Amino acid sequence: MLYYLKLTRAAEERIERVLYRQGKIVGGVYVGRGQEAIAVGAAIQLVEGDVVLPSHRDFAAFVIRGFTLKEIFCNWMGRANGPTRGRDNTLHLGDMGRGVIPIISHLGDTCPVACGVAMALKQRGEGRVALVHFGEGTTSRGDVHEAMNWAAVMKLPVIFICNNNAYAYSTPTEKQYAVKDLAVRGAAYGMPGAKVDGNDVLAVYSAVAEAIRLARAGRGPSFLECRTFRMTGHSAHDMAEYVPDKLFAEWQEKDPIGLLERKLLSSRILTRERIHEIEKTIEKEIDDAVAFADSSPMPEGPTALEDAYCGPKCGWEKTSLVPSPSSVVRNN
Amino acid sequence: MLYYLKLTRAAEERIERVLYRQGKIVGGVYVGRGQEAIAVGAAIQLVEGDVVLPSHRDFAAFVIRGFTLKEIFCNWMGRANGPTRGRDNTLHLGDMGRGVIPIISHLGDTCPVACGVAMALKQRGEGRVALVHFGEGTTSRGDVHEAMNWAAVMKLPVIFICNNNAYAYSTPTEKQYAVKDLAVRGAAYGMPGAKVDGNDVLAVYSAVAEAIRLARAGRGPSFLECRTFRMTGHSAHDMAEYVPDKLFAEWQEKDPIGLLERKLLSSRILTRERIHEIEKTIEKEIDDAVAFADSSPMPEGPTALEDAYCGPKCGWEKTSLVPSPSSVVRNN
Amino acid sequence: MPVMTYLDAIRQGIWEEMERDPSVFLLGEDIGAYGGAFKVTAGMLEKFGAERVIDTPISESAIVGAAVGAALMGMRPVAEMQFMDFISCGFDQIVNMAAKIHYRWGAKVPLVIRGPAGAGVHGGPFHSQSNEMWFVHTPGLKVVVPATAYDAKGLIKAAIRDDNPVLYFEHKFLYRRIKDDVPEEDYTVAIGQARIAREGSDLTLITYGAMVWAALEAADTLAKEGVSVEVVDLRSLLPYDEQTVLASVRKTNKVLLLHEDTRTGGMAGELAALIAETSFEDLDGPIVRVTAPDTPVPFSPPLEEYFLPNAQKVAEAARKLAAY
Amino acid sequence: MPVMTYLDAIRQGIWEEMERDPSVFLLGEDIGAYGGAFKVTAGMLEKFGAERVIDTPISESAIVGAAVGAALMGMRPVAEMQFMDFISCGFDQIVNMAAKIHYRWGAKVPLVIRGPAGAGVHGGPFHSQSNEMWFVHTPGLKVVVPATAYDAKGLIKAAIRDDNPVLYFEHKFLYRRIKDDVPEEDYTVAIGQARIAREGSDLTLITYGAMVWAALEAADTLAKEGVSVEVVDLRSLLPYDEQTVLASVRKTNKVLLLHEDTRTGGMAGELAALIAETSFEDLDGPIVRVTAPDTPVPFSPPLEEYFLPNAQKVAEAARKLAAY
Ligand SMILES: Cc1ncc(C[n+]2csc(CCOP(=O)(O)OP(=O)(O)O)c2C)c(N)n1
Ligand SMILES: Cc1ncc(C[n+]2csc(CCOP(=O)(O)OP(=O)(O)O)c2C)c(N)n1
Ligand SMILES: [Mg+2]
Ligand SMILES: [Mg+2]
Repeated sequence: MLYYLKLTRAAEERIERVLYRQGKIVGGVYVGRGQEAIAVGAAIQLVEGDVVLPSHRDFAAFVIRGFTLKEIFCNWMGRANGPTRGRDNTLHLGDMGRGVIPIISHLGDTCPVACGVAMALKQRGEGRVALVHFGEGTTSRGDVHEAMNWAAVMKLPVIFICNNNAYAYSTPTEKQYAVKDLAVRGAAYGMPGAKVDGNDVLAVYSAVAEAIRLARAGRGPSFLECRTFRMTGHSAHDMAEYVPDKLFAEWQEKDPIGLLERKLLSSRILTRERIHEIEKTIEKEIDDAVAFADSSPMPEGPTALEDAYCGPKCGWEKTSLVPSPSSVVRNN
Repeated sequence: MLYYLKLTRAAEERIERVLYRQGKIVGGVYVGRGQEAIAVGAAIQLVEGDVVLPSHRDFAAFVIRGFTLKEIFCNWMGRANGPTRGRDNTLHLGDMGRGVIPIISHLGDTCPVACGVAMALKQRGEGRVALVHFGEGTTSRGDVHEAMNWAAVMKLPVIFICNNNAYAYSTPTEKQYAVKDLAVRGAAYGMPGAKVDGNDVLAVYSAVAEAIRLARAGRGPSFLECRTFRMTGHSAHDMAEYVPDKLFAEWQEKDPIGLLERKLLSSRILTRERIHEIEKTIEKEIDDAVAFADSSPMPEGPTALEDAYCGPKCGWEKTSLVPSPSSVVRNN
Repeated sequence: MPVMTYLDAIRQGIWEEMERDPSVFLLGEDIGAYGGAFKVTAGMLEKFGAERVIDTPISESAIVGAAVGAALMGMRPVAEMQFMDFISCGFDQIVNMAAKIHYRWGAKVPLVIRGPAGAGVHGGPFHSQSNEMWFVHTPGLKVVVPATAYDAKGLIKAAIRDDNPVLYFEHKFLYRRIKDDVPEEDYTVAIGQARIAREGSDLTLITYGAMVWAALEAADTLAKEGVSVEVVDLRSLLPYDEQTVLASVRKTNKVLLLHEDTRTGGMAGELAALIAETSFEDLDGPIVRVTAPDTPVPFSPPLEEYFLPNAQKVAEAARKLAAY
Repeated sequence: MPVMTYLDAIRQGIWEEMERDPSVFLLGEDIGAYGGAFKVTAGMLEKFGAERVIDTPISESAIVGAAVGAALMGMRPVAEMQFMDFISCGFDQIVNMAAKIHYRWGAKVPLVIRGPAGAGVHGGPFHSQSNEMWFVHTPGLKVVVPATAYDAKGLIKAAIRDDNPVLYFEHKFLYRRIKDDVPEEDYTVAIGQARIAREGSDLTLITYGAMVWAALEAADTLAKEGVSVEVVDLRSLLPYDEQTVLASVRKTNKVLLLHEDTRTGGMAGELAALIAETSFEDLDGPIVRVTAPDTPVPFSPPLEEYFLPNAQKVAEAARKLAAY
């Protein structure tokens, strides 16, 4: 898990603070600095056949489900061989073969989609689950409500994970909702609701494990409010001046990577040396992927006209980077 | 209050079981048989400056706020001099002068509108409130969620009243939501939520009174789940075969009119004779209004082209039935 | 060939697809025990079970969103809007989620959204709308609007088998008023192909949906007056059949465009642009539109009648154009 | 006259209306302390206070619905969509609630929904849309699309003073790229009036929004080649200025229609229908459309460039048409 945490941090740092500033990434840049533990602690326990619908800050979910760094960087950089062929940006990467459905920018829209996925999973009866992430600001959207109610009524195997990072763009939680803990929403729909320390990857892991257990057992959906903090601006151009410095300082202490590192070191599971090795591997992997992406071709203009429809002229088989459909799930 | 209960029952009986069958009302016909106590117990305590947004089954709200039976029947019968000039049907009657905003068919849409009304009321600071009704089926719509959350965040003077009549068209509550009491939704937004006997007009009255007290005092919104039963089909063409007879029988016992009558008789506030007088008055009022509506002209075809926009050519001043803006609130 | 109502044809088409392909399932409000507000799905719960005929909460956005999710999983959901008017509540999921997935990342989203649209039954502003143009203007969707029982069945089958999101507009006025021959054997009507509903030589009348019947009636009237009108029933609005349209224009050199939908931004505009751009030389007269005016659909019968195009109004416009 | 950016012109227009009329207030996401994603409302919270500059939860449907409620109470809400793309989430409240109230029961609903639309900044499929046609096809709404700073200010003021729901589409590509003279004195630009952006005699080029600039550039190019192009900037799409459009067509007898929005069901169709119906005799050539193709807006710069119309593509089409 430390690997994925550090990989996420380093890769997003490269995106937000290097590539974006170099003009190699154009358009919006959203990262999950400070909240990496949620995606890691959740996605890592999914098995083949499960489906994840990450938010715009859940980088690790993609890697854990088998997207390669090359694919991811190619997409960020709008290359022809990225999983969207340059059509869509950021982490809008999907592949049903690897069980990943990406967000659209319209917040909350993936929640009903997760319900539909879960309806299909339930019918198949193989105990598979859908896991959908969204920000605390997103909970104000009607679609989240319709989906949570729907999942509860139909007892669907969906795990709703709210990445509560205290801000929605510039909007603090007290302007977003009027309860102390969003976790209470679970009970309002008739599903378990729990508040979780979103910076503690092990806490996330066990809360999600319990929710998955219920879902696989046919006992319906759960709602988890994972508390964390967005340790950066809303997007790369946002200086987050509206966030009190104090809060950044406070949450810096609780950094999920530091937290896990200290645990692993004190329990002697890992050594500092081993951690440095991991870091080096990661840097190397990122360097390679960035170099690959950077030397990958931009798409040809006329390909813009292809694929609005699925049909005989569908061009997706031309995409070179997509591996065979079996999902490559690495554990650590 | 008995007057309004009986008036509602009798007027809607005329609409659903006489005029509709005579072909004098075309299109959809929805009535509130069995659930009249909610609108009566709620609307009767509104004062000038308050605004009500009734559901499609809250006939009494219109009468209490000063709509005349003539206006109402003219509208049901699509007449030129009805409040919509024949443009819209059923209880889609509005008049800001009398503080009534009608629904549109799209369920739940008036909830956000109630929030906007309450924002204006709050800014004026005169302690006025907005009161919005909707069915339990409607709570599944995203707009209801967005509105309840919004009202709670902004501490708006809105009273959300769910007319829980056990069915949404053919859909029973267990297919609509997975909680025992919708009242728990209040807490999920940070507002008081209470379950109320919706067939007991006095219980409705006092629950709404408390919600109004909070709202007028600047203490924000409340949510009331008023339990009742739809003692008829969803609309005039629906025989409600999906409703077990047993339920109709059970709820017949709890009829809101019978309940209030028994109370008034046993506490000697009213006599049987007085009740018969009230009934006769009501029949007469309805007869007159129906006769008036029946002899009112249908609209001229070309008026269909007017008023899509508000502007110099706006034709609303031509409508004859609308009285002066002050609201005529009768109490009983 | 059995004669069948428009409604039964839809129902039979869905039924057969449900039998043929276990990945087809239905979701919507009151479609199960109740069989749907217009009874299009009557008997399906009993036949196919609660796993495949799913009553949902009143959540149009979730209905569409869930259909997308299920479609991504390889299912073929057929979602009912109780009235097509309420599609606005699921609008975002249709135009942003369903319509764009294939273009963005290549996954198939085979789903159908169907339901009753159109006016003529005194439903008022919220039960009478013709909302097809919002979707015709959204790349990634397909939009079909059958006018006959034959097409209703053939198009619902084609829609269910299509690998893209298809909006299927049923006209509620036609449900029980229209009856025609429907073959017993399996057939589909290809999406994107228009139909010459009546051949003619003096003037082309292009329309779709319930207005096909008004057009045919007007054509009858004009035939008696010696004017030969060709009626093109588009059947599909997205994609629409440019070839058939243009061939007819080349033949008659005069065009009248007709729809029940309101005027500004309606389908007639799209057709006018196509024709004025590609067949300018073929035109012997202005391109004339007959449509509803730019207002909501009014409720009261005299207003609704005034609002809607009908055979008389069409005949009048056609007469003028023919004389041009 | 001060020279000012398109963005500042909008901002100043809102500011002045807020000062002039206490019933005007703003609501939207991150518009207060943050001043809006593009800073259109920067400084307004400080100036007008939290009662009139209201940060809302992420609830587009409630934003529109609440604006309707406040408007019914006599206020004049100006709602921001952080991107116009997200208007689909508030769609139902716009087309069914806001648009139809006056027709149904005569109450005024003076509100403005504004926000950044359009492509050219590599925003991808969900931050680049041109969504105006859904609303142009909805009677009861007004739709405006300024192309210059002068019009941006004049139209936002007119929109705020209008008694109907007005959709105000800002083009994000123009925000800081366009600067022009903006009078200091109070003025409005009437909704429904087009502007001759450039006079010409050989060909009329009708467009709106950011494409006005592509049209002017193309007209420059063609002028050098001896072709005189008249550029009509519609400014309002609903209602649109039929007179100005038709007068120009009568003058030049050739028409090229241009928009950034996708083709099928776009504004060009509506204009083509108007012209082909009422000015058939005036036309000396086909009505030509230059538009984006029928796909979502792609992200990667080469794709987006290929997707969008530009001066070169316009000039090419105009050259052909002029030679017709
Ligand atoms: C429907 C919709 N409205 C507005 C936006 C603009 N927007 C993008 S991210 C964001 C804030 C999201 O906050 P939250 O849900 O808490 O997620 P976070 O970014 O904090 O992870 C907003 C308002 C959007 N993308 N979609
Ligand atoms: C958005 C929307 N979806 C569907 C409908 C069709 N419809 C009309 S009333 C109704 C049932 C409403 O149930 P509920 O909210 O419980 O109110 P009730 O009729 O029981 O008073 C339905 C599904 C509608 N009017 N609006
Ligand atoms: Mg957040
Ligand atoms: Mg109900």
